[in-house]
Amino acid sequence: MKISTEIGVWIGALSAIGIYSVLIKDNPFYRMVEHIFVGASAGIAVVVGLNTFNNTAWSPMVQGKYSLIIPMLTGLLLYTRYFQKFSWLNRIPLSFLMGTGAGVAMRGAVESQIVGQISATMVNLNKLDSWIVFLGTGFSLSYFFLTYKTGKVTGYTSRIGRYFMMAAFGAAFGNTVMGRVSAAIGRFQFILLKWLGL
Amino acid sequence: MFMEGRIFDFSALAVITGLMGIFMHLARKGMKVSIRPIPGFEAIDEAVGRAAEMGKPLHFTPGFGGLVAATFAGLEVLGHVTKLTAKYDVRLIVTVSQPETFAVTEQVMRQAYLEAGKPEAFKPEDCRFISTDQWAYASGVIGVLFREQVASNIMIGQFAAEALILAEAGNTVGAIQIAGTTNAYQIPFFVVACDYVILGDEMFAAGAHFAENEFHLGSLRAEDIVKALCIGFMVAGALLTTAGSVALTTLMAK
Amino acid sequence: MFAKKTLPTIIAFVCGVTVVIAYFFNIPFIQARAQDILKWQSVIAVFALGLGAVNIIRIHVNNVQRSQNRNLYSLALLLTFAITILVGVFAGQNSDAYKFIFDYINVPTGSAIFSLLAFYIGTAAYRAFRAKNAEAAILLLTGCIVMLGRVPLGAKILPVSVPLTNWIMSVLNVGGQRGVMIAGAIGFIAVSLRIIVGLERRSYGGE
Amino acid sequence: MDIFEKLQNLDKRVFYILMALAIAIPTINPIGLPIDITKPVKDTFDFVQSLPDGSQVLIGFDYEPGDEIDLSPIAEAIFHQLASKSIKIVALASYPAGPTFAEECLEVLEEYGYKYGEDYVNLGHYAGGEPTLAAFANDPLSIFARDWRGNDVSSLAIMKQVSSMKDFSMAMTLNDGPTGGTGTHEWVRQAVMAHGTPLIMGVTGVMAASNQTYVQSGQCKGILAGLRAAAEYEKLTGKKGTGTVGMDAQSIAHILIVAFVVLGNIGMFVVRRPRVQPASISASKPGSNSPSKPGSDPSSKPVTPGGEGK
Repeated sequence: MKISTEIGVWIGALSAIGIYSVLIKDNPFYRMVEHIFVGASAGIAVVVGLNTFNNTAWSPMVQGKYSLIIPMLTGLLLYTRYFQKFSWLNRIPLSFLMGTGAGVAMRGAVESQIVGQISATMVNLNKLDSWIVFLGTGFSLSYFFLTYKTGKVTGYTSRIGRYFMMAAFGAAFGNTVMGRVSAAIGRFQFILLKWLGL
Repeated sequence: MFMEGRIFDFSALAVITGLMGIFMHLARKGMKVSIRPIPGFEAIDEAVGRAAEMGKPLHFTPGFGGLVAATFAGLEVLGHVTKLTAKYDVRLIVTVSQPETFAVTEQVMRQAYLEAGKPEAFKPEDCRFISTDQWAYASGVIGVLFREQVASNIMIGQFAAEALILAEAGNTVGAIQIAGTTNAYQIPFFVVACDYVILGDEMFAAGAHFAENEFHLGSLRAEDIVKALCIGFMVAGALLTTAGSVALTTLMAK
Repeated sequence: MFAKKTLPTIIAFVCGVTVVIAYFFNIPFIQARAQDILKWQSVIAVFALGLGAVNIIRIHVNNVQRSQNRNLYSLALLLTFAITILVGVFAGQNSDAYKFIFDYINVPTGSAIFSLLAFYIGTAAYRAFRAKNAEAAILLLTGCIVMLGRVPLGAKILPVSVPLTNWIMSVLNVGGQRGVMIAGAIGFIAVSLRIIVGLERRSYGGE
Repeated sequence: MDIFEKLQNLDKRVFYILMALAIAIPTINPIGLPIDITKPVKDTFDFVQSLPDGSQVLIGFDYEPGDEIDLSPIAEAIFHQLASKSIKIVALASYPAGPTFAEECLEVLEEYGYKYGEDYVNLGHYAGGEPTLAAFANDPLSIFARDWRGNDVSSLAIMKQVSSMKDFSMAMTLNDGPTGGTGTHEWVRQAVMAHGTPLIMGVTGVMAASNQTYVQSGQCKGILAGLRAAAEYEKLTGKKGTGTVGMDAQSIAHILIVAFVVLGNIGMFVVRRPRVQPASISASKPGSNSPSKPGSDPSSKPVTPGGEGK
């Protein structure tokens, strides 16, 4: 056993232990680690934000793309919310962000999440597996009829749909355990091997 | 003029948005649209009632998302929850992760307290911005759940991997939990850890369910028709493919 | 009135419709404008990042003041926040000091919080995976089979779990996921449409 | 009877301790259980192998701290394979933390004599998610004027060969989900749908299930999920890394959870006690998950998600 002499490793290991301590119960140690972490992560976000601003907005503008001054001024309007009198101005950048975001999401959603998925379901129904995918999609979609009262037939289809969804949820759950355990393995490797040197 | 391979997609989008427009108009004109019960929404009364009985706060979070569709559904529910908690004098604590969302959330709460006739009940310190960082947000929310010993925990909006952390912490303090998200990766965790789950698309019915907003009701009816059309296309396409014809799949690839 | 209500609606509408048209139609003028809009939106989005910082400072300075400097937690938060920014701006992102904060505070703590899931996922499964009814039984079965089929030791204990896992993931799972995905996308389009045409009144913080 | 009731309502902390041991012991004393190669991993490997030597690929580091144990090993394993085919790599990130992970992973290229700016580049972080990626796909230089290391992007040799998404023989996203950064749906839309560039994904375990639909529909050419996929990929490329090390602890932890689920169910079937009213939920005692808690089972009515609709 050779305990690490690096101060950084000590800090990293103690932070991790502080976080794990919340599994037993909330305590001042956890609370302190939580606050330091929120502070550091917010600081990092600011630094990266400044860097991104410089690389993607300021430098190109200085190099000649003067039109970028418009989005920059619009972006600044986001901060008008702190001044009661002008706070309505922040609706301009928000509407820009939302409108663009909605448009981009909408145009792609049709293709990849609706048309693409439906045509992938139009398979040759000569195998049991194809039937399962086909029926599973149809039944689970029928569960999402929201404005029609559940009748006898739709009651059955939406129930079967729920069975299919539960199967999918179970699969996703089981498949995820892996990733979650890997995260813990990563931390334990850090604490046990890097810090304690076991 | 069309981009290659996108004719069908555009037509589909045009039909979908067109139907939505028509039905929003019809609903406005007085067409009756009723929606089926959504248990997760109905359980909200129970959650507020429990908090009132126990004299403990209720926690609500619209999730980790910025101003996206799921967040709006969450805020729609928040408006309703705020009015209820104001009515029963329950303390409501709201945590938010994204700055844009924070601004809107605060406004929604203020407005709801005003509508409930208790504008003075709104305490700015109970609408808390935590952090844009996913895990910092998660640790902050766990802190709130433990320290405030909440009686009920409602989480509706966009959630990522932090979903189960929040839900298990809520379960540990014994809160009754209602959760909803459209993120298919995270629904399983809510299903496993929470008492009531609003599954995916159901949460977009919030505006129609609580506010009976006619635009929402109208577009909800249009959504159902689109879903039926999707099923119709699937059946027709699969039957054609099985019969050896690729007509429909070719059409859809256009 | 125009500037407060109508203008934001027009902006959202123009931006949304332009990017949609540019995607489906081959019209060079519109495509160039859409490209501008996308670029501009990325610049505006950078500005939104700063809002978080402002909010954090407001909340925690307030906490410290109210407690008359006795709120050590908020004080520690503000201190780490300030140090990180100073280091990042003056020493640079490739400096050792900045890497120290990133590698030994941000990554280990974030990863530790994330890895709480390894513990929580187990207790959640233990509590909810009870075969009380058909749906719970299905959830339990697929969940446990996939858990076993994913790891070498599980494959030793229950060899059939490996082919079953592959079948569940590529066949049984697909239908349910696809149903959720398609329905979600339709709801999503409805909300996006309402945003673009200005019916989602809360979107820009409106009344 | 008492013991079965206890089995049903164990204190959560008992499980936490056992779980910690299940991970700690194999980490200190690895057992070395063998790993089999699964089909999705083999398919992905074969697809990457089929790319033209010397072409360019685009890699998105779309993950945050916490997921690096799942995704960084995947990135490194793929880089070994790409380097063996002299393929050039352009990296970019949609999360602020992404570029730092990219730097760490790109280090493996040094042993192949890769030169920065000629054979690989780390463009850094872009804000704004999908719309920005869409703009990048049309014109990469419009988004990045400077790279992560501060170089003028237009002066870099590697960037002279790419003027749109179409110039990449493959795009890959190392992705941990749709919030905050650019998710997999967004990559499918902007790379595959908009430009026809083949896409592969490295995802966290949780995302494998729902992204399988893209593989099935052919919109995604390959999917690598989590540490396990990294371990298999390392076996295929012959370069052992972090993926291989964690698999033992992984095995034991999974078995432990399944064992707990089984015990809980045995307890339930033996006891079969009548349900208590929901009001009996004890409010603060951790681990007091009485089976009576409303809806702790996923559902019981046809239209009642997650609860009993009480």
